[in-house]
Amino acid sequence: MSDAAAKTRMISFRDAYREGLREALLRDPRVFLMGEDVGRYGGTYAVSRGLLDEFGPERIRDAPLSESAFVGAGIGAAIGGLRPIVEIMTVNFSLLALDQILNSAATFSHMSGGQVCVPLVIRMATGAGRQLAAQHSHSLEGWYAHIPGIKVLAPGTLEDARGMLASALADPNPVLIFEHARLYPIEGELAADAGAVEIEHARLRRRGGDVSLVCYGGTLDKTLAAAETLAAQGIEADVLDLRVLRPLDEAAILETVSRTHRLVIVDEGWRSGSLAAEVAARVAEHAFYELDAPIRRVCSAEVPIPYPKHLEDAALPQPDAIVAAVREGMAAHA
Amino acid sequence: MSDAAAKTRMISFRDAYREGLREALLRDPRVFLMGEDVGRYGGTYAVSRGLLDEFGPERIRDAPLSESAFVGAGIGAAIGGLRPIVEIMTVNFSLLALDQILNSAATFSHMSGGQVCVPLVIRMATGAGRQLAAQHSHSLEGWYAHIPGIKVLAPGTLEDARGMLASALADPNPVLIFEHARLYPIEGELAADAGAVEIEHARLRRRGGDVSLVCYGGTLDKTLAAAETLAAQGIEADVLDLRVLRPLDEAAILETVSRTHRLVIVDEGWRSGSLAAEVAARVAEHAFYELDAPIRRVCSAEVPIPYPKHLEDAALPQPDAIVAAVREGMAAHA
Amino acid sequence: MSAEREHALALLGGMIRIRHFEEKCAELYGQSKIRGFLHLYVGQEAVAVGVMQALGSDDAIVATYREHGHALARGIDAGAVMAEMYGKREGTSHGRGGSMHIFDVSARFYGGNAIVGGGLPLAVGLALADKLQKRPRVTVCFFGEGAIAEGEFHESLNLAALWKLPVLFLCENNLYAMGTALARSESETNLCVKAASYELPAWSVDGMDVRAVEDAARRAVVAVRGDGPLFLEARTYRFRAHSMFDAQLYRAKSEVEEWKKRDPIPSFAAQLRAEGLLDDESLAGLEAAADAEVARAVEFAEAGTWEPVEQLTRHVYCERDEP
Amino acid sequence: MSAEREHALALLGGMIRIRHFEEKCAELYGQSKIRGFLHLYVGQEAVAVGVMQALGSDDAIVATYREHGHALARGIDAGAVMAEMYGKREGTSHGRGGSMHIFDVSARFYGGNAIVGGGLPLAVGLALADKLQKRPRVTVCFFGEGAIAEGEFHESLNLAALWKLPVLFLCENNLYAMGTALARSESETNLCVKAASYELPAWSVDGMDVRAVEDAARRAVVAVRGDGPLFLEARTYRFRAHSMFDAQLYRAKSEVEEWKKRDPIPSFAAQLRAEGLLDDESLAGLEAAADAEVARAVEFAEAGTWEPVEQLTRHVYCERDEP
Ligand SMILES: Cc1ncc(C[n+]2csc(CCOP(=O)(O)OP(=O)(O)O)c2C)c(N)n1
Ligand SMILES: Cc1ncc(C[n+]2csc(CCOP(=O)(O)OP(=O)(O)O)c2C)c(N)n1
Ligand SMILES: [Mg+2]
Ligand SMILES: [Mg+2]
Repeated sequence: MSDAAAKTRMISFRDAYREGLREALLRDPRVFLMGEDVGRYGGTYAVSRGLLDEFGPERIRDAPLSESAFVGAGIGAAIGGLRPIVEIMTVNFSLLALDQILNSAATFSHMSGGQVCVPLVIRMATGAGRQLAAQHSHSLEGWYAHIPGIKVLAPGTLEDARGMLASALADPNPVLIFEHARLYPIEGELAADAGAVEIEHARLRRRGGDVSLVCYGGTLDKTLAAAETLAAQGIEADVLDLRVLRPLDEAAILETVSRTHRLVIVDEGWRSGSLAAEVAARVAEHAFYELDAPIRRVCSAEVPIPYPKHLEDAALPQPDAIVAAVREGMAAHA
Repeated sequence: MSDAAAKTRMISFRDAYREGLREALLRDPRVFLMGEDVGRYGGTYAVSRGLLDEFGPERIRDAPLSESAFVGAGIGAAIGGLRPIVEIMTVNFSLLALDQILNSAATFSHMSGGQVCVPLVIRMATGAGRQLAAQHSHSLEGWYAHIPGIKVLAPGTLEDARGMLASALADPNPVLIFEHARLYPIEGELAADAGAVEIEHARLRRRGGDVSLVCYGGTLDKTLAAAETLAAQGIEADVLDLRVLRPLDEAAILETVSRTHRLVIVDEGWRSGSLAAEVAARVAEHAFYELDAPIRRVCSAEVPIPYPKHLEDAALPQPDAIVAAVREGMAAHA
Repeated sequence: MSAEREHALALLGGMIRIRHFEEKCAELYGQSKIRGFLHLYVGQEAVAVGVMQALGSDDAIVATYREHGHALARGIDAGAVMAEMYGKREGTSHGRGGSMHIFDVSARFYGGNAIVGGGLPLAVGLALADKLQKRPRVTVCFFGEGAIAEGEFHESLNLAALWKLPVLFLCENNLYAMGTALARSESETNLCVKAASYELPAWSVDGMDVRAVEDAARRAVVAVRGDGPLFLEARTYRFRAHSMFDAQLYRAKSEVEEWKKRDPIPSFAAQLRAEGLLDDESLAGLEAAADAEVARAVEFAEAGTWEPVEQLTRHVYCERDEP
Repeated sequence: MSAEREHALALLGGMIRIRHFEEKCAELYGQSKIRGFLHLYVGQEAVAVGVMQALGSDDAIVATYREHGHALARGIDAGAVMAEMYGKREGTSHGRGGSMHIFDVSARFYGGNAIVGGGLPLAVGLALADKLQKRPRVTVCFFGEGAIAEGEFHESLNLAALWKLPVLFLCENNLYAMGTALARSESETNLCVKAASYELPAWSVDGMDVRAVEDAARRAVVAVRGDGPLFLEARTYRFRAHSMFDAQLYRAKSEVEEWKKRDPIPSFAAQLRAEGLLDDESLAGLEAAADAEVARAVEFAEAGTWEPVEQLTRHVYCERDEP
């Protein structure tokens, strides 16, 4: 690592995202941020706080409660030569804009025969863990990762929170960034000169060798915690952070499995039809002979997320459950 | 089979659906049909033709182009004591109503602590194959099958087209029925006294033993065609029609795989994140030791469906591709 | 006590009850007894209390995430509401929903919806069921002025007007949707003009005046029961933050102070005093009753029990046998 | 030829061209040369032809699935449009889109959208880009009266009006959305009243009169370029089925016949004759030119090539290097 990169500072995910936004706004006059309460309110999660003062209301554009129209307007503005960053307050409200995302943003390039590109970035908060109950706790990254024509990113580290936006803006396609809301206040070390990160590959966040743990976004910290517990019990896990949910870095998934021969996938989506299912399918298709034991998934329970903490905790993937799944898997005969 | 059941007549899927609707309307005064052009136009696919004359405009209710509101109104009417059948013209437009389906219909029972049940049936046409291009060819059954709190049905036979509606109406939960649009004109034999069918189980439509082919809805006929071709080549396939996409009949899936030890899943959804992925994951979790070869999926290519016939055909699962996938799988070492 | 005085004190007491209840909630939030989002109704009490006077027990209510006031004004037990905010089994939704999802079917109180605009189609459907079943019921749908920008507003008002359904669309215009002032959200800020474009009657009322609200709501409910939908705007103001995480950068303190001068509780109390309907003692009585009720509610919630974790997925599907 | 006469003949010829082109399309559909959905514009030609007169080459167009007329009137090559309907590589969208998805970026023609209402937010965004980049451009967004019931209509008109964006919302009111008559779809059938509730100017024009449309569109485009959005309703009628699979159970033949008396092509031709601007010979010339153009278009489409199947997933992602 270079000297510069060695210099770090403490920063929260919230502030890392804000740095990414500021940099993008400073660098390219075509960039603007549009969404509900991004300006005067300062952002629901305070991510954009201060940006209105610095960049003014044209570029930090408060939108009415009209998810479909302002996402669609972002698509049009992107086609019209701007580089919009549209914020949908949370993934829960993105359903109201899904027609625009799937039927317009994702199809225009193909159905125009390549004439119309949509260089749009859509950011949204995702995930549960804050007792917001059944309508405010969705994890629908897996759904979005199903859509040809868009790219889907899920920062699970400060580096990615800081650097994915720049790369998303440099991409000529619609790119969705899912920011796990539970992580916003979490602080950690980040290189002083952190900047753009590549958005094509998964990253091995921990190298073990006994089992592969595949995760992303809001499950990365939990999975790393589980890996530490397992290490104390003598089981060394690979932890693969998918980072890019579409297109999936299949090679990286197959690589880790072909070394460890055991796979546990951790995903905050509801189990049935989760992104974890896709990861499992890829491995069952392409690394079947590498597997020594059944694949396991640690996902959310199939329940609209309940409000009380004990039930919410029980509904979501937790380090304990990851540890238990790995241990069961290790016990399985080779 | 009883004598009565042995009596059959030729009927199209379209007419089988209409029979189911008529019976439901005759049987229960609380039932009504609501959607775009279900009445005066006679239904986009002519499924409801004639019903307006028979049941009048209150019960065959044309709705304005307002998918979100009339689906939401269906939810309210169900809670208010009626038994609405809401028709969303096609799955492509259902995105506009997805907030109501996911955030209201699917959550009310749980988040009200069991007080509010939503006995609503939503029907919609789905699928490609008619050169309708990128915005009119989605197969999103897999997405809906991800949502806890709803049930998802996919008739692939005349019997199910005729009989699933009655059972869906008898269920106190929101039930979605996906009618594959390509099948509407297809005719076949149906028992003269065909009626309600159970909506809990998958059904083995062909018994082979060499390989399990799992499919549903619009891929059933193609899979059966592939199975015939395979039989001519000496490979006998089980063909399992999932029928119920949520909750999945996991036992039936595991049962067939544990007999054949090879699995090919056929699904018109785009491959990544398809329902086929979930089926693969279940097997990789729970029948891993039964598998003699990698799982294979024959899904739609990851492309917004193109208009020209040769490209559309190439984008969709076809019998040839199923045959090829099976043959590759048979060649894999045991 | 004269019926007039009794009713006046009920209105005042109703508002005081909500105010005390919610002030307690804010305190309990500080103690982490209540978690998640908590949206207080402080300042808007006259609206819920006034409107509920106009409803019969057969009429239905659809509300938003800012619905404690509506639930209490509807007569739902304060203990059950508080237990819901605690997440206890004894809560209105058996603890599953929390502050944003108070449901009570016995009171025809259909939530508690955290999707802005999400309740409007539901209300249309409830009213459709009544109309088709020829029941002379009304459904009141509460929502904020922010919801007006959503497509659901547009689609729902049109459906209700087109089909002449008995819905009272009750818009609580508190001037802000989170931090977005009405003028930054709507090109036409006269909400009655907007609503009237659907060909339904649209009225506006001072939402800080409980009697005015009651009066308008009574007239509105009669009209709705007879002729179909009506839009009623109650002009009001939220005194506190949008939720518990709001720095209120978007409005001047002085603006809040200005509105507080029109606080519906002291204003109404002063009016009643002037009319000779209220004295210190009876006011103290109302305050004390509210305090006692809130204390009982907290006690009830504290004594409540947690749903066993084994029951996690209960109620995902309906347990009724018959639809 | 006088400029006036030249222009008049261009208008008439423009309409005839579309009519002949589409009649050929219907024939080709019968021969399965064109597949999928095919929505003909027959009867409505005056709207596209009239409106396009008002636009400069820098202005943008957003249309619907019923957009052949708009594409041709915009000056997009008929051969490329026909090849698109055939699904050939030489089509406007290289055959990927078909009849419902004609795109031509060089003509600033942004589709061809098969989701009712789906184009309105797009138009708002194109106009936003122009406004922020201080380009004096206008975006015209065509849609049917059926789209007005959709939430997207509501949200988009509000955004455009709130932000004063240069969008001309061009509603082609042909009285039906598939089989649903306007009065069964809107509680308020006066569309200008609806639109005006967003605080933007809303005008109505006879959509069967190409000169009236042109005149209104010219005035509208000037207004939009200066002051922001405007709503223009063109009252028109579709003479043929909604698409190729429509039994037309929902309207009387006599109604269609009544409207056909106002067919924009013969009416305008008669008017021009009365004005001495048209004679048999020049009409025959226009017809012949149209026939020749259509014949060339068919020839071009027939000679076109199929995208190799290996290219199936091309263009799913954008091939540009730089955003
Ligand atoms: C569809 C949707 N978008 C965004 C939000 C986030 N949100 C919650 S409340 C709110 C403001 C709503 O304002 P208003 O309708 O005026 O009601 P008030 O809060 O003033 O009572 C917003 C933006 C949401 N819950 N739902
Ligand atoms: C969101 C959506 N819902 C339904 C449809 C099916 N559909 C296609 S065209 C149409 C009627 C539209 O009518 P209108 O907007 O008046 O346009 P016109 O066809 O009359 O030109 C309908 C219902 C669709 N394409 N998109
Ligand atoms: Mg408000
Ligand atoms: Mg129309």
